[in-house]
Amino acid sequence: MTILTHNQWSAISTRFYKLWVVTIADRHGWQLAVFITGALLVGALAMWMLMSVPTRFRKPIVMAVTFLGGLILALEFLISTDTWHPLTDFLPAYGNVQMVIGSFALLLGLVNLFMIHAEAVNKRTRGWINSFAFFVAFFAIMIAGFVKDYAAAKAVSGSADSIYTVFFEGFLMPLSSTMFSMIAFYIASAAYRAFRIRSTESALMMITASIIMLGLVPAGQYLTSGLPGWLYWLRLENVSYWLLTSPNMAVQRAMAFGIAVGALATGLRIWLSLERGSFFDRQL
Amino acid sequence: MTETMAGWLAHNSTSIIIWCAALCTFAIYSVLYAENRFFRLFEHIYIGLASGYGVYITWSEILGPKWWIPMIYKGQWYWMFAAVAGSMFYFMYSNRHVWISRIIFGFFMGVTAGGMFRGFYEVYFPQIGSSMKPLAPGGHWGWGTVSAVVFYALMFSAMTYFFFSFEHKHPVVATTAKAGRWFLMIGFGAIFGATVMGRLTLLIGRLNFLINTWAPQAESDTRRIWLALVAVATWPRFLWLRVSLAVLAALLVVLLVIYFRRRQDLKQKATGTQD
Amino acid sequence: MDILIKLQKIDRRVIYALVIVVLMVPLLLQPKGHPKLVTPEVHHAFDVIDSVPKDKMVILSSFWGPSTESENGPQTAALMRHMLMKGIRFGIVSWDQAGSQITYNIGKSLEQELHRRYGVRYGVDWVHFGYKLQNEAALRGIGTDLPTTMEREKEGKLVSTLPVMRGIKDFHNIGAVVEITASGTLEGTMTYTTQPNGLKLLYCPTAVMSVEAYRYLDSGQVKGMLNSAVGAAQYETLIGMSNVTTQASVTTWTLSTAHIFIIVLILLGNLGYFASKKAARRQGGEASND
Amino acid sequence: MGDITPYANSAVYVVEGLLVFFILFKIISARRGRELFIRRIPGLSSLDEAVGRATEMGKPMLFVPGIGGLTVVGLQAMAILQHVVQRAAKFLTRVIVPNIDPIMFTISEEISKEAYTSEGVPEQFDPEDIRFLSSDQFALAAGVVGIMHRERTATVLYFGEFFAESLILAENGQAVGAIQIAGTPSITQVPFFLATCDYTIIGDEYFAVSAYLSRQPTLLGSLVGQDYGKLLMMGVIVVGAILVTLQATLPHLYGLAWLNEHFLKFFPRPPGQ
Repeated sequence: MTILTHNQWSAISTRFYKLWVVTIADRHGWQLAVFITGALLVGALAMWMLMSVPTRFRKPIVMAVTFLGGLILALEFLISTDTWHPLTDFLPAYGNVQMVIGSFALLLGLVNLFMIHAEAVNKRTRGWINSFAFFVAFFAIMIAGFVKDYAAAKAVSGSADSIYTVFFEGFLMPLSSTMFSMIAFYIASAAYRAFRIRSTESALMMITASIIMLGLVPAGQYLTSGLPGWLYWLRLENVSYWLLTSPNMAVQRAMAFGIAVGALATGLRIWLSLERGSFFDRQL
Repeated sequence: MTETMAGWLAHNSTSIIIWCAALCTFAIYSVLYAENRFFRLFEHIYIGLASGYGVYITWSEILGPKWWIPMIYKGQWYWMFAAVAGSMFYFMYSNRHVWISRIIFGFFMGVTAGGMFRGFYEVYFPQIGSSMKPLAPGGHWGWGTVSAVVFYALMFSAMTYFFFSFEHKHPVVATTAKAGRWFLMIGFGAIFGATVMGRLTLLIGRLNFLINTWAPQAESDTRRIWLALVAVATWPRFLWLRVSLAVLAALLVVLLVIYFRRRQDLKQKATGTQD
Repeated sequence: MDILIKLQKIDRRVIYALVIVVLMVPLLLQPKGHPKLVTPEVHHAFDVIDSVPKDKMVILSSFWGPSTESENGPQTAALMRHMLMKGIRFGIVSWDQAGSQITYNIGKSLEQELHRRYGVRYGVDWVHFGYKLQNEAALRGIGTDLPTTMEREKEGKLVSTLPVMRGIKDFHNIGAVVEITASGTLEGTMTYTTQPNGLKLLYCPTAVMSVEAYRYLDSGQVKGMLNSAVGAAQYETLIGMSNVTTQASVTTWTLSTAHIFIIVLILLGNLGYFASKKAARRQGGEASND
Repeated sequence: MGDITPYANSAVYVVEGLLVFFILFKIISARRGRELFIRRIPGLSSLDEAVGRATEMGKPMLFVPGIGGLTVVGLQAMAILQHVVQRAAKFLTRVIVPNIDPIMFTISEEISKEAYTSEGVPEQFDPEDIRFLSSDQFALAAGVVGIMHRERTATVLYFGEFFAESLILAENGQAVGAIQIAGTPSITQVPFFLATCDYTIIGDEYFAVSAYLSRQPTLLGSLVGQDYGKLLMMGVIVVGAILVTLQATLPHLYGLAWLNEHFLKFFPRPPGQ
């Protein structure tokens, strides 16, 4: 079941390709500057036109762009040819464009972080020292990174590299892994003060959890290593492996089929902008 | 001058890193005892470092090589349109034109949603396929049949639990759904055990650093500092250093006495007015 | 019985202190070598990497960051060490900003350690593609056209100019894809990188993500798995490090004590809970017949 | 792994086509006003019991709408909040709602105000009960724990997206002696709620509860469509299982090869099976 054979596809795409090459040939020197400012002007014009679009056309535009964004990946899969077709060749470039545009969103999170901390520093509210420390840390590692890469003098970039490494391995890595490791303390205190076996359900869950926890570590294997040969299947590591690969696998797959259909439903609702209703209208 | 600094930094950077890492670990764990300024300060340093590092790495490994270099050095001028599209994100902050940011957010959400068709095929068709387990593998009925029956019983009862559009009145459906919730507990028990193991591994990683990396480093450093102190205290060569240190110490003591005396007066005046 | 009830009211800081003390004992003792047990999925992972031919490359697709370094770090190091020792070419791409620096440091320190015996060099035996923003088309691009998708490596040179990339164009030259992650990114890699091109996929998750992967091992979509640091320790046993003490092996020994400690805590907590409920019922009983 | 065709085959058009048809057909018919049936989740009755207990004891309730912020799951938590606040307003019981997202904060404030006004007691609504604590995960947890201990809340409800901080909340909720009901689609947090709360609504049940309460057409239609989708997948598996068993026991059966070519081949099975 094929719509267009491979050479028909390539015939069409080569014609487009020639047209494309002429318009986007590389420019250098002053020509480059002209083309870049030209592109900037065209972009600014587009933004201005977008701003003056009447409200009743806004929702259709957002719906159309959302739909088109997904169309390329959907068609790339749904159009079936025996060998290959240009949409697949287009994906690496499509990925690069998404990567670049997406990276510009990095400063989004920073804008309100800067607003909050700048306000704290200006108004000297309680704990403004912390906001000041935020700025120092922010610019210190950024400047060390850039100086490390772009400094001319070997010694300057060498010492910047050492400072950058101290900031990264001495502060950023330990802070983030320590922050995340705190949850182990909360689990321990919850284990003693909050995990209650109140019903058969929680009993079943706790027994399974204990077997699997013991089955993965040497202590568990040692506990049941005394069992004679023919009882090997009662050894903790084997019971834990069976639990994980048989009942747990079946149950995870049951939940997965629910998530699979759920993901398809959510994807459809987003792709076709079907999310409507009292709360969603206000936000999306 | 920078050569000596670069040399010293390069030489000592490992011990500096270990000491800073230990300091950060103690600062964050101090919140376990009680909320304190030390923790609050290092938390903000963490957020600052993470964001600053994000800007540096995004430029040096994406925007630089994939946008700036092709646009400026290779003459591909059309990359400027990517910057224009990227600027649409920031309309989120304007109250009149916030809808323009929804265009670019919509585009990225659409791209993710567009992949659902291939996603369903590549991930779940093999799952459906491998769920078709023969009741008599290899043509003979035996242990294979038992494990296949166990598999089907568990999977179908767990799936029945998640049906919402018809009532669970019929006894067969109701008991299957009840059994389904019990079998789900095995799955959640596995997740519980695995999560406990994962979180403990992270904590063990930090404690291992403190005990097996920082402690020996601290030990050798204190021994070196101790030897230096003994040298300063006893060697004749450092006489002038000993004298200046003594003077400094005396000055410090005097300042401290004055400081505490004044704090005492302030406290008296405050309590005095209250009575 | 009333001790258990009184014990219910312990301050949580006492428990925190107990956790530190219990975990410090095995860490101070530093038990030598690796535990013996190796689970089947780690064996399969080892066989897949070991059988990658000379003309193919292995892609390490790393999604993790510094917060799960104690779980994903040992996995990355064990795999890199095995491939550097066996002379299997590999490239690592990091979809996490800070993860890009950590994985680069792991690679560099291993390169220094193994350079004398195996003559491994950056750009010839292994390459780090640097940080890339995660998106569907880029994941697909790994299979369809690796050099265009990756374009430049971490140190800024064009990827196509490196000797390690000679003859590497698309999925025909990729021996295996290894996903090292701390979040739910497996479906994306399967959808875009490995399933469409029929590539072998190995999975190195954090422990919490490992539970849902058994259904992919059953269906063959994932060929092998290293479950957190315990899986990394088992892999290190397979590459001949069983009598060396590494972070992964120390973690596995310490987890033994830690797991028993947590299970004891749960039991004690529940005994106290039932004791206080029975005591309350007895008081209720006495109050009703007074 | 069968022949690797990286593109859609006829089985994809049939199966995915049917799934998309079920979901879209049900959503559109729900929006055209057709009444769709969603069964009452058992968790809902334990939720109403918990609300009743707080009104008996005359102590305030705490509703934590998750820390996922402004997402589809977070917005559905608002539908559940509306149900809880309407019942609480009837008996003048306070409902404290700590938020992590400023927009969610404004929505929960509007919902609470509407509930009290519809009960005819607008002056009873205390704006202090709806609070924006912080946008940081653990700072919010610390704030909520403070409220629990100060207000001695009788009932604590957790609905929405939760991550690692769920442990701190549930532990302190139990220390205060409150009844705790939780509902979250995040599968990795469900075990910890199961171990600490009185009743837990699991995974997709969360969407069923918010659909049942909000009667929101897109949500109702999507859920019913998904049920049909799951039934279809169960059917395909059962048919496949029968065929595979026949293949193993009676390989020369007439028509088996044709069925394999037109059905089984599209669902790749591992070589051993």
